[in-house]
Amino acid sequence: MIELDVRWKPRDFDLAVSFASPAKHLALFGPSGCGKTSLLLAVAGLRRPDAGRIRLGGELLFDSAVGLNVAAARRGLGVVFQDGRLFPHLRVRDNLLYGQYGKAASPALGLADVVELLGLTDLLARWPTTLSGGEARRVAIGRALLSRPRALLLDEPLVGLHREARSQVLAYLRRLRDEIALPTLLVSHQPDEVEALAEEVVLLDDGRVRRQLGVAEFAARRN
Amino acid sequence: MIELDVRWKPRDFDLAVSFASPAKHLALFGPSGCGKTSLLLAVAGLRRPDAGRIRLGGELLFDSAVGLNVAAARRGLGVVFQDGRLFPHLRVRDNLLYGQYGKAASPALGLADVVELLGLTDLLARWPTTLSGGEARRVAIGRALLSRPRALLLDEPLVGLHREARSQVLAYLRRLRDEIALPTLLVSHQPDEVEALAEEVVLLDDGRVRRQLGVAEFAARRN
Amino acid sequence: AAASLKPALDEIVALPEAEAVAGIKTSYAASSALARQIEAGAPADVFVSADLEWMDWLQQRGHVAAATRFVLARNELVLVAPAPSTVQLTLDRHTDLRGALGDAPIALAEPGSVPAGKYAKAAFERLGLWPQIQTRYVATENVRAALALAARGEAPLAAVYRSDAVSEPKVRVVAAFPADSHPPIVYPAAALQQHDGAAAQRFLALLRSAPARAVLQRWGFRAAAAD
Amino acid sequence: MLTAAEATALAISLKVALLSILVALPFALALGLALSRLRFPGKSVLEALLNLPLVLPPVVTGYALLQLFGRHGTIGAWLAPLGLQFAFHWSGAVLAALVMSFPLLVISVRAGFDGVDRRLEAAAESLGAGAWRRFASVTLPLSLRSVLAGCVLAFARAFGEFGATISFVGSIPGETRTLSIAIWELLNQPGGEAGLGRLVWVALLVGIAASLLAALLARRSPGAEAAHD
Amino acid sequence: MLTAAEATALAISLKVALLSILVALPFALALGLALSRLRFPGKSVLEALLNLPLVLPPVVTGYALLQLFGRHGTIGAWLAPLGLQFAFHWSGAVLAALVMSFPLLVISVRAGFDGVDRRLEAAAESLGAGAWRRFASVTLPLSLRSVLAGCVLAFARAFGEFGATISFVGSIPGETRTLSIAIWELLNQPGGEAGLGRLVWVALLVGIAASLLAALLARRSPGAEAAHD
Ligand SMILES: Nc1ncnc2c1ncn2[C@@H]1O[C@H](COP(=O)(O)OP(=O)(O)OP(=O)(O)O)[C@@H](O)[C@H]1O
Ligand SMILES: Nc1ncnc2c1ncn2[C@@H]1O[C@H](COP(=O)(O)OP(=O)(O)OP(=O)(O)O)[C@@H](O)[C@H]1O
Ligand SMILES: [Mg+2]
Ligand SMILES: [Mg+2]
Repeated sequence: MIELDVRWKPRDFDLAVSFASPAKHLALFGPSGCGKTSLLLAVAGLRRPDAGRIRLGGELLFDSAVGLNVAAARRGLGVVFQDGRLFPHLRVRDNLLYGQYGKAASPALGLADVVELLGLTDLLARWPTTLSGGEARRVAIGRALLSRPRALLLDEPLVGLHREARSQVLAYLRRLRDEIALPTLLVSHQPDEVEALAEEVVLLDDGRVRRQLGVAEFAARRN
Repeated sequence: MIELDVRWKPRDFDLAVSFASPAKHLALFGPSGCGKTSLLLAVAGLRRPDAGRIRLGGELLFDSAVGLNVAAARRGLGVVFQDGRLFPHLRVRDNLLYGQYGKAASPALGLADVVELLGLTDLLARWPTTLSGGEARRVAIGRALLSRPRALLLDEPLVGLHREARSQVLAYLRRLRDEIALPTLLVSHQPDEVEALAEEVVLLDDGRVRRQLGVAEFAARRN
Repeated sequence: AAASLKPALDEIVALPEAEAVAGIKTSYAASSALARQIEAGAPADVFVSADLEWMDWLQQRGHVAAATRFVLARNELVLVAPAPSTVQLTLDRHTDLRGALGDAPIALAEPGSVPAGKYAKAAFERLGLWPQIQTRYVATENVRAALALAARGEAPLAAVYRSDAVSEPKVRVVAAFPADSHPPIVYPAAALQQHDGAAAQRFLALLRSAPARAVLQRWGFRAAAAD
Repeated sequence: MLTAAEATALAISLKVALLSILVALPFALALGLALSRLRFPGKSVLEALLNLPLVLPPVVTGYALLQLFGRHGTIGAWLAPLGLQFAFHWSGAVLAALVMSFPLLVISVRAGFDGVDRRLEAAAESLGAGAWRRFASVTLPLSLRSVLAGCVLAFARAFGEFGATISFVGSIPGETRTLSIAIWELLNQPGGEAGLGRLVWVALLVGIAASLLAALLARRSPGAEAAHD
Repeated sequence: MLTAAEATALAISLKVALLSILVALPFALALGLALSRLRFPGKSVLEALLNLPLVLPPVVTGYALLQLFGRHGTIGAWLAPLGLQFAFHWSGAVLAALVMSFPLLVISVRAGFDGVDRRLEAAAESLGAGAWRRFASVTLPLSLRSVLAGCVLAFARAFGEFGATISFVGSIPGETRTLSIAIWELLNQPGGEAGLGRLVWVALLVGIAASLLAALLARRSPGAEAAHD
């Protein structure tokens, strides 16, 4: 499903990651600063690697050897950013609908459903700056889902959510995974999230792949 | 230690919280959007309640009845904000030292110690925009600690930290709590953090106090 | 036309006689600006300049219908002082300008480029007075601005046209420059090449008419259409 | 009240200033974006060239326009056969006002674009927005205040333009005689100061109207204000 | 090369433009901050008054300055006994340049302050920074680009000022005869355009230097640039 070979070397850091996985649902797991977000942004087309290849679901998105770099806007990936990034000048409703512009309707992911499941009903007319941390997070998830993506890139999506909200959103994402088989690349520090959403886990450390393992093995090692 | 009676009523929300606690280490716990951050900002002097009183460690900080409102700059509180707020135009080192300006030296919290314990040694010359999520979080904690506060206000301080870093920082905060007895107001969604750092917990829901209980009882109810 | 002619020309254009010359459009600016506009192909039919230089400049470049050129008006150069001032001066080579000025400067239109200033400088040089004020003058954008400085009492003396001086009650004419101390102050008018000759002729005729001359006179110019 | 001639001059000034902004804005936005986002050789020279109408006395700009856009001018000679003529025409006043106010617009717009959080543009991109939509729906709204500030400055400058206008297209009543020129003529006329006060009031009112309009437009998107607690 | 008179005129222009910015900047910062952060009655009127020198032909501003600061002016009459005199003095040229460029400075600065994330100011406050330090260490650096843009605009405008200057203090060689006035004089003379090119080059170079300096200063704090991935 994903095939990735990425080099990125800013000052003070050296990312050199290469792996391939047939899994539709993959997680990146590793300590702070190991390169998870950089990798996710590279897949999204928002951080250009110095060199490498990225293939997702059979489509070649980036290949420095042939100078190929599909524009982020045409990759069709729904990204939940670690740092939120709601549009401050748009109300919650317009943030949610931003990614639907010019796209065909998707019955699986309608505004009403998403809004209800994420508990955003009362917030639709609000400005993002007035949202609490957890509320903003849920809007960011909703925005990514509603953009009718071909795959989801989730960078610590459930951070800042309280118990019930967290398990509810987790259950929802799991249902999406099972029902409409939306491929997922997940970054998370919470093993339970990884176990709930991923089939395979890539362990990263300091810009390198440490191990690649099935989620069962990941769970087993944890206990 | 803390005595609080706050009313704040923007559109769509109604915060009316009143409690007092002798505990030096208090946690606010409750679902997303229940008013934790608002309360913490009110204590910090950064969100002015419509009415009420706030007393911390014997000092009256806010009293709408007599028109008292101690400026945030003079409250001497170290805040870790839920949304980070590193100064983008200052390098990590200058972010860390920002709060020390014009204050007497504190032997308990020196730059070298804090930097080492938070694992920031290699990051001192970096600009905040180049930090990973977890790195930025640790800088924010360090900045608050190094401002020589009379108390700490922590809004989900350990979000985005990976296992080891998280337990390390948690241990450090716990040590500070025990050694220099720095009073703490903690907001967290993670029960283990609450249990490790607080003596007493105030459960909030939808802008109201639901319960106030000792940390032992909190832990007992959880299991 | 030159901006200094505006009040008079506006009145002439409003005369009943002007109805015969339908659709007159006037444009006032510094003569230099107008001359350059004409040179650049501005669709004007008649040019009235505040001095000879710019008219000559245009003529050399072949823009002027030389046969139609005539002197529309003449003017005089005078020295004015603020109305309350009590200075007494006659202008000859013994005049003590410095004494009259005190520590303030004399106001002139810019003597290098603005017509009134050029005349004033020539006159002071001819009278041998220029060394006295060479470092003591303030140059203005046009003659009206020099007049204004005197009117407001900022400058104890200013060299301006009589046509300007008579219209400003806040100044007093102290002395007139001898007519031979500077080149004659004339306002030449002419039709321009390649434009509506008939209309230009009608307009020039209007400028020459007796009522027009009366207007010019009333505004302090010496009409010179007879030349 | 205004005399008919003054009302005409006011109308011309308003027409000239509004048109010059309308025409200049797309170019200023494009150029501002290029200056903010691209690095290219000669960029500082381009910026300085932009500022040239500010650094030079307006007469020079008027003269340069005459050389370029006069009937026999470098560009004017090409336009004349097409029936396009600026000399002595109100469109020439628009051109002069545009050139004089353009730097104010570009520099403000550019500072606005500089301040936009690029991560939000990246988020828009990830949501499928192409360059155009990103600009129209994120970059522009988020720099609205700077753009409006630039428009107010440029409008005021265009409305008040005098030196370049009179040098380029002269003062033809009903055509190129703007309020500024009318005021200048008053000031150069015996006893003209009397009528001055009234026209200055008019200009002040126009300035107030422009500021108010900009403030109103800025307020339409409260979310775009700087975040606060 | 420049003639001695031209070099003097250039030196005066530079002195006048630099001094006018130096004097104006503190006021512009204070006023920009007030306009950005405070709501008070008559705010739009104040903004419009600020823009007045833009909306009016420069001569009018020059005359108004003469009325106020001339020897017998409303304020000038008070200052004269103190030995302070603007009329016919180069400091009057500074005053004229200042008044003409002030709106550009204030409006740019204000747009910059508008854009600063107030939550960062709150963070600074929580770290013990009082109003002054907050302004100097957070607000100002974060709006540096807009402030510099305003400085470039204002400097260019002050350097190129002509109409108000010549109306207020006239042209006194060695004292108030700026480069702009020298250029204007050239253009007023038949055949003067020959010497024009050289002086325009000088102005262009000054413009380039100002743009470069601003770009350099802006680059000193790369962190203050808009965040990006
Ligand atoms: N522009 C940059 N210049 C230099 N170093 C950078 C830059 N951006 C990121 N880094 C460094 O690259 C490393 C990887 O960053 P990244 O954001 O990918 O980490 P991460 O795995 O997502 O960590 P976290 O879990 O803390 O978010 C970090 O050490 C970070 O400091
Ligand atoms: N300026 C505002 N205007 C209107 N409502 C607001 C404003 N600021 C916050 N709120 C609302 O007040 C409520 C409390 O917000 P607060 O940030 O205190 O929540 P919280 O308990 O910290 O939640 P979280 O755990 O999600 O961060 C939320 O419902 C939020 O939407
Ligand atoms: Mg990350
Ligand atoms: Mg919160």
